[in-house]
Amino acid sequence: MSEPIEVTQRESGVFRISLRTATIMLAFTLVFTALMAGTYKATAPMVAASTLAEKLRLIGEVLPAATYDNDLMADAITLPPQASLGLDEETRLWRARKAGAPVALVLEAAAPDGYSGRIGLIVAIGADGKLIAVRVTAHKETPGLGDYINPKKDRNKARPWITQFSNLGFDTVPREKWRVKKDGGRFDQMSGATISARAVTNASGRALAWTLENRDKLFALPANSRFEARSTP
Amino acid sequence: MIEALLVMALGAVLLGAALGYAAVRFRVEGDPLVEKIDAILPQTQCGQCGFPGCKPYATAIAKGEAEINQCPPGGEEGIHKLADLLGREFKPLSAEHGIEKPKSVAIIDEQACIGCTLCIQACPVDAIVGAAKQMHTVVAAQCTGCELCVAPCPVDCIRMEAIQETVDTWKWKYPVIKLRQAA
Amino acid sequence: MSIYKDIAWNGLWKQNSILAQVLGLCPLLAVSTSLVNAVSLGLATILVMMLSNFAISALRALIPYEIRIPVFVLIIAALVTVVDLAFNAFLHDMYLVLGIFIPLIVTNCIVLARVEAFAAKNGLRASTLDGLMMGVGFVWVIALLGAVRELVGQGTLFSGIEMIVPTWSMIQVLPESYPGFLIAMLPPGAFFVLGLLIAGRNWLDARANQRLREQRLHDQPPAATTAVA
Amino acid sequence: MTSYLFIVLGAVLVNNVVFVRILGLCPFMGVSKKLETALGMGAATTFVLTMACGASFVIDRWLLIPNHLEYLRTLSFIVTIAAIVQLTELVIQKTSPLLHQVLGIYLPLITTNCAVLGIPLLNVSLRHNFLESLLFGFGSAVGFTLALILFAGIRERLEAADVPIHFRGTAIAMITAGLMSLAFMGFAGLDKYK
Amino acid sequence: MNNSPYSLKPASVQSVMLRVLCALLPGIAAYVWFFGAAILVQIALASVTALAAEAVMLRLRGKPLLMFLSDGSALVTAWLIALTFPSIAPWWLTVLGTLLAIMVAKHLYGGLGQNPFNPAMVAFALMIVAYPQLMSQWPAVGATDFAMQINAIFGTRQLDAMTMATPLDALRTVLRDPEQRAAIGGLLGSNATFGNIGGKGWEWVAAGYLAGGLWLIQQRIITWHMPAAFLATLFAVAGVFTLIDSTQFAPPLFHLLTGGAMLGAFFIVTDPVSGCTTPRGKLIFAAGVALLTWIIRSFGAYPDGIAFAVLLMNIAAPLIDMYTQPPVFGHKQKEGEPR
Amino acid sequence: MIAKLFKFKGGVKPDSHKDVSAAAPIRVAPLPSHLIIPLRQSARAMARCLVQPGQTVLKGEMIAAAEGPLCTAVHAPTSGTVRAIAPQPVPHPSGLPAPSIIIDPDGLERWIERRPFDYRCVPAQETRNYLRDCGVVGLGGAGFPSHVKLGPGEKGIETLILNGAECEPWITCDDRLMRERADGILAGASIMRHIAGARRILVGIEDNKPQAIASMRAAVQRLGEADIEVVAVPTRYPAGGEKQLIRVLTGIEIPFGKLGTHFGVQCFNVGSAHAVFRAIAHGEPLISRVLTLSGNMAHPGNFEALIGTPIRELLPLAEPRTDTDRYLMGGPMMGVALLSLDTPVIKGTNCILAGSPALFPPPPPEMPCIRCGECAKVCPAELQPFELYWFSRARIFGKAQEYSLFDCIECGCCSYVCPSRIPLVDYFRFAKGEIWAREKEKAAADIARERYELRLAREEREKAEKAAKLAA
Ligand SMILES: Cc1cc2nc3c(=O)[nH]c(=O)nc-3n(C[C@H](O)[C@H](O)[C@H](O)COP(=O)(O)O)c2cc1C
Ligand SMILES: Cc1cc2nc3c(=O)[nH]c(=O)nc-3n(C[C@H](O)[C@H](O)[C@H](O)COP(=O)(O)O)c2cc1C
Ligand SMILES: Cc1cc2nc3c(=O)[nH]c(=O)nc-3n(C[C@H](O)[C@H](O)[C@H](O)COP(=O)(O)O)c2cc1C
Ligand SMILES: Cc1cc2nc3c(=O)[nH]c(=O)nc-3n(C[C@H](O)[C@H](O)[C@H](O)CO)c2cc1C
Ligand code: SF4
Ligand code: SF4
Ligand code: SF4
Ligand code: SF4
Ligand code: FES
Repeated sequence: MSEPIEVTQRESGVFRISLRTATIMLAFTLVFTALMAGTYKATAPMVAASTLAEKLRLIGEVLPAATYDNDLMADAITLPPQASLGLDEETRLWRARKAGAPVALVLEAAAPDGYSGRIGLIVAIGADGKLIAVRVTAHKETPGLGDYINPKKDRNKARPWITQFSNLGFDTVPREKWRVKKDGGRFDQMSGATISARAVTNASGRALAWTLENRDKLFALPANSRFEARSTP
Repeated sequence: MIEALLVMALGAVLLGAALGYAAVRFRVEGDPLVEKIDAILPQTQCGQCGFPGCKPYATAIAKGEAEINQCPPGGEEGIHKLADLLGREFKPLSAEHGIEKPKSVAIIDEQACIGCTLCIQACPVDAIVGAAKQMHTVVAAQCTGCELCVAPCPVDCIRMEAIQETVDTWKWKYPVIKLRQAA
Repeated sequence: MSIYKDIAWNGLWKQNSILAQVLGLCPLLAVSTSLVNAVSLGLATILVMMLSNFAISALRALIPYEIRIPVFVLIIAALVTVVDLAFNAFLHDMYLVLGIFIPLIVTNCIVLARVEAFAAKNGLRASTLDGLMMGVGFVWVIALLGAVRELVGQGTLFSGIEMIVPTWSMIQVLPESYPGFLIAMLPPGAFFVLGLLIAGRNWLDARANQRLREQRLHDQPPAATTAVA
Repeated sequence: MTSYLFIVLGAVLVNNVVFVRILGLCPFMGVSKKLETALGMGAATTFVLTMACGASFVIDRWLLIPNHLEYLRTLSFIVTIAAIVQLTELVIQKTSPLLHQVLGIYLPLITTNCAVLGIPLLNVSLRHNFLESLLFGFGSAVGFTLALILFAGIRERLEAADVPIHFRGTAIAMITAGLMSLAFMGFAGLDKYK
Repeated sequence: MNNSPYSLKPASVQSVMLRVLCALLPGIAAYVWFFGAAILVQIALASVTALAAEAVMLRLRGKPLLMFLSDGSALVTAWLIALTFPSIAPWWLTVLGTLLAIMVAKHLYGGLGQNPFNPAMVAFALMIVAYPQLMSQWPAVGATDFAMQINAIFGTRQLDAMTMATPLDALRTVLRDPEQRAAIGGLLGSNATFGNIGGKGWEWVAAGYLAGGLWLIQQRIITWHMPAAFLATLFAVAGVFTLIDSTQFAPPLFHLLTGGAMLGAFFIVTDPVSGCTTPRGKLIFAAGVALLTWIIRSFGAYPDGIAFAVLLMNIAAPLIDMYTQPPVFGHKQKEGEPR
Repeated sequence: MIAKLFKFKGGVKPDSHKDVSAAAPIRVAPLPSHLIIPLRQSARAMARCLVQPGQTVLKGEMIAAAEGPLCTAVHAPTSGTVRAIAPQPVPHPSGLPAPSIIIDPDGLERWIERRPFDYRCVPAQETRNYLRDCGVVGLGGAGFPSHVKLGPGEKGIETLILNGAECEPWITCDDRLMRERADGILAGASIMRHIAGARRILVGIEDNKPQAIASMRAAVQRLGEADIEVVAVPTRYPAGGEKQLIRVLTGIEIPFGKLGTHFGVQCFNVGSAHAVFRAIAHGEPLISRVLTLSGNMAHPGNFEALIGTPIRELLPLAEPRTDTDRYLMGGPMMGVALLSLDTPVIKGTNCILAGSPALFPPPPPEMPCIRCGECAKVCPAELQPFELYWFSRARIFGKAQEYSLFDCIECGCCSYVCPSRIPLVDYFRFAKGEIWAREKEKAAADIARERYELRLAREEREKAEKAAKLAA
């Protein structure tokens, strides 16, 4: 490393030295920003692809690929923020069809009231009004206590907690019973961590209700269009 | 890409210039830390720390080139003070550099002294008086007990003697805790 | 040769980033909830430390003293992002495991500390080795921490290994009925275990120093006799 | 208005940077041996962190987002922070030698405090507006300072305790930090009331 | 040979601690009467564990066993742990808590007199964080069947039949649920869970602690500062908020007589080792514990806040002490002026 | 008139045990076989020896002169021959010997010429010098030179306080002195008031000594001077501590580092007043004092003994019991254990206490402090002794000083009540000693640094000169 600036330069060269450090700083910044930006540009397509793959993998978890035959990524619409889904930013909603017939809707939802904040969900809901499956995409619940909502962390490997919603609809579980047992509903909770379970259960119930309400419109919209909620008079 | 470079370049020029300017405008000289460290060292000037005296050791500590536990005359006490000053962790006295000893002074056996002045040259604090070919004496009040005069004496007439306690220098001892007896 | 040995010994033990310098604690404590997480973060850390030490040692002659910190930080942050992106693009499988830890490394202040204390003053080879060894020193500590926390917290080891090697699975060390001790997984547990590790290091060091001291006392008779010698 | 209060209180107590967010631990362990130094470090960090939150908000909102350069966020934030730290140090050193004596040696350490970068990044992900960003930064820094001086108070007392020999120093400090974070878990759940 | 003073007043740590234990007896008696003898089993478990842990640590640290084992401080810690844990908690919970309290919270800091944190409260906090559900299964009033309780402690099955939501738990559930909130008045009035004021049975236990505590003050083991400041602050805060919104906040008497408030006021907040020592510091410390307790009870995730409140104030205690040092003789007035 | 008594905080009430020795009148102790007079009678100063071995001296002859501001002269307690000047055991907690003059009495008690001193006709400074040359020091225990305390200070002295509190258990010498020699004490006080220019005199006596109070009040009547008042103060140790007594009588609190004169008060032991009286009115230097022999003794009582009398020769007067295991000089709260019975009586010796395992049992082993606060409740200096202890024990002296270590008057109240049986005062004495030693070491190090730097500079210069010479 070069030595500190000599004292002799003190009076005369304030300006010169400022210029010198500025230039060096500029040089380093340009080089390393270029390096970074270059890498970013070069890898952007690959990164986008892997992000997509990640999404697909998640979708695959809630909706088996065999059940539809269209290109989900192409057949998607944009969802503006939906308070009833717990969403405060734009998301995509994917529509699965088999031979052109509606099969299921896959959408993101969130439970804002987890033990430690927001729990992100991805939900697949069948055209028949049944919830096909729900998975947690992001959460901050306490490791070892509230994180059983993620099937990978659930100690019950045979039948993870979150799979109990699969293939249920309001016809089998009435809307008012779509709660955890502690609140007088149908679903189990892990004692000692009811809050996480309650949050996921309620959020999945809300997602199901919202989808049922808008099901037809959602399937009907053209691909890549934007969903606008009924304008309330 | 261009935007990225532009944005960062703008920032870099501003920051770089500001820093360069500030570095010159706001420069201050000297390192008061060395003085503070030197004030803690016992000034025995014995060189056991591996440096030619207390000040050089202080400088080395300030630069981060030496550990704080290398001065045996300063003892644990001194290490504690250094750790406090520098916000470092206390470490027991490094055995490589020696062990703590009771404070002592040099005594010259005046019968045996041949007046060679070698000890005078060795003493870092000029605590030995005498002239060539005359018998030498240590001024006990000024002797730091560094032992540097012991080795050079060709007739081995210098010995170190631990300082005895008197009513004036006596201190209350640390209260002994007799836990073992009770057990 | 011995200088390299010194560097290695410093990184692994004497100047160990965590046990001795107590730096890099945030990612250490946050990510050591399981052995697999811990080792993953550790490996990513080694990579970044080697790269940044290398880069800054190479460029050190060009960096003025006055703006060294911003420049160091700039280089580290850029390198980390590049590594992050590169993993994501070219080693996507690895990225799924290691990738999430790479951004965490920039938060590790040991990187900047090493760059400033070592790479800025030493040659390329020594600096890169220093980065490697400091990283390895970090890895073994964080791995030990992760293992203990996982074991006490849920009675298993290597949980999550299936994400790296799909055919392997975790080991249930303690019986299934072990109720788990959640504290170990939470921040207090991290502090406790690290405290115990540091105490262990103190114990080993004290033993070594004691031995040296005894040797000294043995070798060196009282002052008067030394004078004669 | 109260929501601003909650941002500050939440950052100070409920989501304390050190005990809950686990940020800024190295200075927390490193400069808490004495109350005086802890106060100095706390004051310096509060200043820098508040500045950093303001500056990074401006950079993010006016430079990065309009140009779609979000990937430069970390880079630009950290460089700005490093520069702020160094400028602050130089200015204080010259203009107020007294203040510099108190804060001097802590200022360079702030760059390596990961909270100083972490909090501005959190501001972005929590979508705080300018005022909220400033308050969040300030509150977090106050939380850091609070943790630091409380810890220093205990450590000054512990210095004299008959702690088993191998636990003296950092080891028992770690255990103490653990117990402190255990105590702060008592605030769990409070941040739900906004 | 010792130095002056040569004559000493007869007093010992042991007698202090023994009197604290005695003062706990009335509360324990009420506990046994209303909730069965399980608490005695827990006390025995905790005591044996505490003494064993103490012995091991003393041996490891090379300290004299007999002197420290007989000082009684480990027993105080053990009894307080047993009294704050649910009396039908599984045995290992009590044992683990006590071990951690004695080994970590006490002996890692150097043992008697050196610990900055209240060991019993460390045990409570650790255990409620690690095992929230086990730590909130309290015996129901009148479910005093000893065989069943023993089964709960040493068996593997948990017996839901004999557990009951404690008043604080019930209160929290109601307050958390907007739909039920309106019913708080009715709930607090219901004699079944809430007895007359602070929970059926619990009021009497609290009264027992109160009696023991007053005796401690009379014995000059504790001073009035801490209990008074604690109870007054809790009463005041709860009172103000009940006045503001009685559907959201429980009344002050309920707070005073429920959970660990009385035990805390006289036995826990007053721990001399980990608390404040200056007169003003004591008032601040106890008031702080009360305020935090109320906040955690009313808004927090844990049912009773006393343990966390005490630990939080333990953290602040050295600083409070530092800033509330009473003036030294001769340094409080302006020079030369008589008072 | 004193409007009201003030209170000092803290204090303890140990059993007083005064009755055993207070009943009998003061007796004169017989002439011992030899006298040992340490040259260091007053606090921090050593007198300069004026005699040589073999020299004969008269009773009251000055044998060592005052040197320095805090020193007073030393006199031969009886006539005889100087046997030697040698280190002898002195009453000091270290048990280390200190230089002393040993005199063999000739049994003739030949006095020097004694002449009253007319203090009314000379400047006060001259009277103070006279008192210094008469060897008058405080007899309350500290042995501080009285002439220094009588100096005007900054503000002058308004109130003179006579300390007759005698708060330590067992000791009754001041009690007896006040009962028997009240007139002398008051005459001395009156002289001191004149020297110091004070307005009033307050005599503070603990209310457990009714006879002494009555006797002093009667003497006040007899003396007939204005502004003298005898005040009964509540019995509570350490009511006799200077600061505590001043506080109780005047409400003034004297902080550490300040003297009574800063506040216009000065406090003297009643014995000191009596010594002043003897010096001025009879021309007798301070060569004897009254002391109590008590404790584990068959016939406790008060004796007037010559300074320099070996303790060994005094003891038979009171007949110690056989189970006596040690002797203390001073009371049980502040006294010093005697390591040798050859230690002499010095001017500050107010009591020799015989101890037995039953009277003063060895303290039980020390437990850690539980911060119960008892010590803080009883500390008359209003300190937090447990904090001082906490830091002194760990040798963190700076912190101990922050908690006002040096305000501790070492009264022992805290040790007395501590349930953990911690010898708190020992820790404080240890800490104070270490701090003083540090300061000395620091000063020595500064000198060494200076000398080292001088040497370096000299070597540098010599080298330069040599180089210049070579070049030339
Ligand atoms: C440190 C800590 C973390 C917790 N984390 C969670 C959590 O992640 N999810 C959850 O539902 N409850 C969590 N809880 C428990 C809740 O506070 C609450 O006690 C519980 O959810 C109530 O459930 P129960 O009615 O089944 O006992 C946690 C408690 C503590 C002490
Ligand atoms: C708490 C925290 C501290 C951080 N500290 C640093 C740092 O010291 N240096 C640095 O270059 N990046 C630091 N970072 C940046 C992150 O490691 C990482 O680059 C960033 O979170 C990536 O987010 P982005 O996608 O918004 O860029 C820190 C991040 C966090 C959350
Ligand atoms: C704790 C304590 C108790 C004392 N008790 C007495 C006492 O009872 N009587 C007394 O004359 N001096 C006592 N003294 C000494 C006085 O403080 C003070 O030194 C003395 O009265 C001054 O008078 P003198 O210079 O004439 O000796 C005591 C000192 C201390 C520190
Ligand atoms: C009045 C009083 C209250 C006490 N309270 C507690 C307590 O709450 N928790 C505890 O562990 N020990 C308590 N103890 C016992 C003892 O002080 C404690 O174990 C120390 O913290 C051990 O160093 C108490 C002792 C006394 C005298
Ligand atoms: S060892 Fe200590 S005393 Fe000796 S020279 Fe070095 S610093 Fe000075
Ligand atoms: S006399 Fe000898 S021991 Fe003393 S200072 Fe000089 S050289 Fe050192
Ligand atoms: S009396 Fe003893 S145990 Fe109590 S606080 Fe004082 S020193 Fe500690
Ligand atoms: S000895 Fe000191 S600390 Fe103890 S009571 Fe007396 S004045 Fe206070
Ligand atoms: S890693 Fe967070 S401050 Fe060091």
